[in-house]
Amino acid sequence: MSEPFEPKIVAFVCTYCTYAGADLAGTSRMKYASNVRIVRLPCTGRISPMFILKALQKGADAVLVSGCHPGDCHFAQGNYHARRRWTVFRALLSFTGIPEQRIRFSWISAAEGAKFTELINNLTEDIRKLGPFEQYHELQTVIETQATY
Amino acid sequence: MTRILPKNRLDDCIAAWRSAGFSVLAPVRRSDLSRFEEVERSEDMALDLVLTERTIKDHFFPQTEPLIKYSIKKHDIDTQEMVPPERKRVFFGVRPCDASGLAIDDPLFGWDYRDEYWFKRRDNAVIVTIACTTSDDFCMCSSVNLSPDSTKGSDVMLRPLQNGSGWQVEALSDRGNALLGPISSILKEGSDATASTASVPVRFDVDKVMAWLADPASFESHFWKEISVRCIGCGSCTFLCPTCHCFDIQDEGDTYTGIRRKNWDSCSFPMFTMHTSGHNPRNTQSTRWRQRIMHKFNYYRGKFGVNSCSGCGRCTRQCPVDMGITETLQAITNLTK
Amino acid sequence: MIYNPFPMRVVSKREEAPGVRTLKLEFVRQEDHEFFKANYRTGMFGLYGIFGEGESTFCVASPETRKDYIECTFRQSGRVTTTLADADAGDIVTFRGPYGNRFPIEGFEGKNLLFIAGGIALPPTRSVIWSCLDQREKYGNVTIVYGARTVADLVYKHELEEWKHRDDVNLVLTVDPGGETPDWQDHVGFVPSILEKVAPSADNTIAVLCGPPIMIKFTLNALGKLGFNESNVYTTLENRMKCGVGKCGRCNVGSVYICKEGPVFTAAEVSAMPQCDL
Amino acid sequence: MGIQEQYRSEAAGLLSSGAVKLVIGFGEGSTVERRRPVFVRTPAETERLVLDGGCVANLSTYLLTEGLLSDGKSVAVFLKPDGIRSINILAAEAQLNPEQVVIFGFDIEEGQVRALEGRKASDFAPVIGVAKAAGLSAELQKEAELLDQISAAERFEYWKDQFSKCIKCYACRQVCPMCYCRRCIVDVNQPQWVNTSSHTLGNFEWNIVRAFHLAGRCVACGGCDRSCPVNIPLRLINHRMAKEVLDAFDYYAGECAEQKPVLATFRQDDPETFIL
Repeated sequence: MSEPFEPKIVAFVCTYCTYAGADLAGTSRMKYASNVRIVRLPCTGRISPMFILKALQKGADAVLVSGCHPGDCHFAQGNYHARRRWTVFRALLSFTGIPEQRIRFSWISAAEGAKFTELINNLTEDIRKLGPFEQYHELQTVIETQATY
Repeated sequence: MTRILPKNRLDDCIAAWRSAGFSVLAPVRRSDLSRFEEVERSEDMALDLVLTERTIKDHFFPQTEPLIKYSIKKHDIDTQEMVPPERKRVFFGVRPCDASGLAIDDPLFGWDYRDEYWFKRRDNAVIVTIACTTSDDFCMCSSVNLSPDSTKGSDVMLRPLQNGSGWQVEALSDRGNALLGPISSILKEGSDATASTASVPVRFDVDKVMAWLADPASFESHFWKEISVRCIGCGSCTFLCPTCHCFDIQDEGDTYTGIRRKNWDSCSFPMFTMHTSGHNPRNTQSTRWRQRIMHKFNYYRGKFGVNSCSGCGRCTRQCPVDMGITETLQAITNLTK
Repeated sequence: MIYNPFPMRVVSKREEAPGVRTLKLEFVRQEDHEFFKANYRTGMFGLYGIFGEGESTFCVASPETRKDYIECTFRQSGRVTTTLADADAGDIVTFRGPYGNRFPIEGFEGKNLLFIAGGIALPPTRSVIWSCLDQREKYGNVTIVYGARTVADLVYKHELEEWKHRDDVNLVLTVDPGGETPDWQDHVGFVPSILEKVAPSADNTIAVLCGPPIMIKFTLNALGKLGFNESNVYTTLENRMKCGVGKCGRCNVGSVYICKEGPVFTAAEVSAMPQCDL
Repeated sequence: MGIQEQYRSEAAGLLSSGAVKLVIGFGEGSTVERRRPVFVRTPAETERLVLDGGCVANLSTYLLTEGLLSDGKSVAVFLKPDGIRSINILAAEAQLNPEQVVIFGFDIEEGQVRALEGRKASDFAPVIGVAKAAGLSAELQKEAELLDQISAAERFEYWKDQFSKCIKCYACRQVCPMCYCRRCIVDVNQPQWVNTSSHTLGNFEWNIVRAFHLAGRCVACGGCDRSCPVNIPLRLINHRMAKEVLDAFDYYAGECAEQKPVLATFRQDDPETFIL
């Protein structure tokens, strides 16, 4: 029998809130799914859409972007800018057929270790049900043979 | 009496070739684009097009192809060459200009160092050309010493019959002869008249053009700036050209595994010749356009004795700003009147 | 096949000048080495690379008289050279070549030699210099004129030291005005003007000239004034390359493909090229 | 006197008085229907200018030709409302000084050319206001909705099929007045964000990145869509982005030169329904 599907999830988080939240989850001995790979960045405003594409290119089944709640940004406005950007980028991905369920966004403060735990667990469960993002990963595998024409 | 391939036996013909181990590729129109693709039935073919938007070059020199797969360990390296498989292919319904394009590029890919990525495909392909009975405003084969029924690069030539019931068949090479073997029972003898070929007007005087380009004084002529002022520097003319052969080599992957690929590149792009230092020998669009024209009608001829243009006219047909080889060469012709 | 490079092991690396490194490479496979030994002549170039980053073109800096290894010297500037610069002894890099034409050094026999180089262009010159010095008896007087922007930018400092102390080599070093250190004992000034002071007679002399385009331009003028015939002056050209074997279509200057017909040209050949395409 | 003759003589006047150094307009093309960009430097040459229903290209692209506007002199250009919006955006993004651009405004309705009042980009605010009020193209909306209605997996297959045709000739980028970066993200190789190869994955990345960079900046001139040699319906993806910024932020690109770029600004009460 084949191994059960374990989703690969990449989380791009800001260092001041969500990363601290994840840290809190850890120090509080809260357990969350080990499917998530966390990439820490200074601010959600620093998270380029390229990161999401790269994560998908490298085999992620889902991507999480998370930062400070509106008004709490360490850089005052970074997450407001990010919010607009994600509104647009999410619509774009959805329009090109990359399911919204696979690209998630959240606000998690340094105090919300429990929310982080819950979110990761739920997301992992959701993606486990959805299955691997084969449609996209297939693009990477056909590259080896694709001399398209 | 000549041999005739009846149109209504085309499906049998495809079946015969397929059972002889050939894939049959023909012009198709799919997803709003005409191109050569493998077909199983004649109804999928789009044989009435003047020209497919994409050339058959795509199947010999693909827009992107893997060259070498690599994996790197600490003090060791594994490489695996990804040479294309030797697949027997028939290209049915090629236009004479596209077929000539292949023949024009052969010497380049064989120049001292043989490019097997080209020849593995080339050596296993049979080109069945259909002479043109229609043309459009951009066709210019007659201006580059070719014609709507030139046989250059073809293995079999089909000439449409006047009554539209089929094609007169002529084998032009051993490979072409061999291809007619499996369909010998389908071919019939006949003396039906063939339709007249398209009349493609001569749009410029290629001899005058070549003479002007060969003159060293022309190189720095103000002409190049004038003629290319509206060029936006995209690569559509080069990528749709049946003879443009420039490429880039790029690695994709990470430090451990990946693939080195050969991708189309275009002399229209500034990055094409940009040195790492920032110095760029061809740093303006006019010098890049000059390179393209010079390469096709002067340098290539000097090396391989043939102009690198088969007159398909795609460069003008598809140009976003209505430029192209025809206009430039017409202007040169007029310069030297 | 033609795009498949030889794996090469880094034997050692040396810091030549700020940002400039020399890698000494040895062949991993015997058959590759045999091929290289049979084909390499001084002046040829190769494509050095690292899988995952790409390939970069520079000359083979080691002479044809020493074919046990390949040396290459490069300035760290782009994606490939940055990674190559990080390679350590034992690492595997790649080499594709040798490609191009060569310096016809048999034709130099019995003649006086004048080598002129500027900055990072000493490596191609050095390949010829050692090819000749290793058979010193075949040639007449040897003069080397080498200039760089600053003292720090001089490459192959240990070899400069060696040449300085050889009495069968006349080494002239110069740095651009402002580039000298307090203890600098050699010339200060641009290569063309220093050359006019120190050059040997043009009679029976072959000049080999490598440097940045602007230096080449003025040095050719100076050589002309000194009475050198353009066909006795050799230089090497470089352009962006991808294939190295005349197919990828970018390295031509006018109708001349640097990778196939070059990189070594006489000054006469260079002046026949369209200058604005260089 | 028709609009073509009127603009020709006005252009000749501007050139002879030295008010502009160059007129960028349309001229006859290689076929009867085709119109091509022409560059007119002398009053006599204005005879070459043509203005009719075939003049659809957005010529504002040429204003960003390196060095063209650096001498502070003015250039006249023939523009439809979409082109005028481009000028506003380029001004807002500090790519040009709108004072240097003299606009011969026109619009095409059912194949007929109509002159637009004004010579400076700011004069056309009413025209753009009308365009905004009329809303985004209903035709494109219908096409895009067809895609919105199918499942994500089906949409993915649709775009996979379309993007697999892409040959990375970059005609879409080169023809676009908004793509003025000296070094495009796809040419950046340290690190190499977007695969330069034109395999389907690389094409996906390229087209997504370009569409994102155009979000809230595209004026739907259709240049990329027309110039695509392999007929990828880029209009749909750009339309979908325009609709998103209009619906979410009430943003219509290129309204005026003072308009802040949509992704360079924010409101505290921007919608965020999707954020957990």
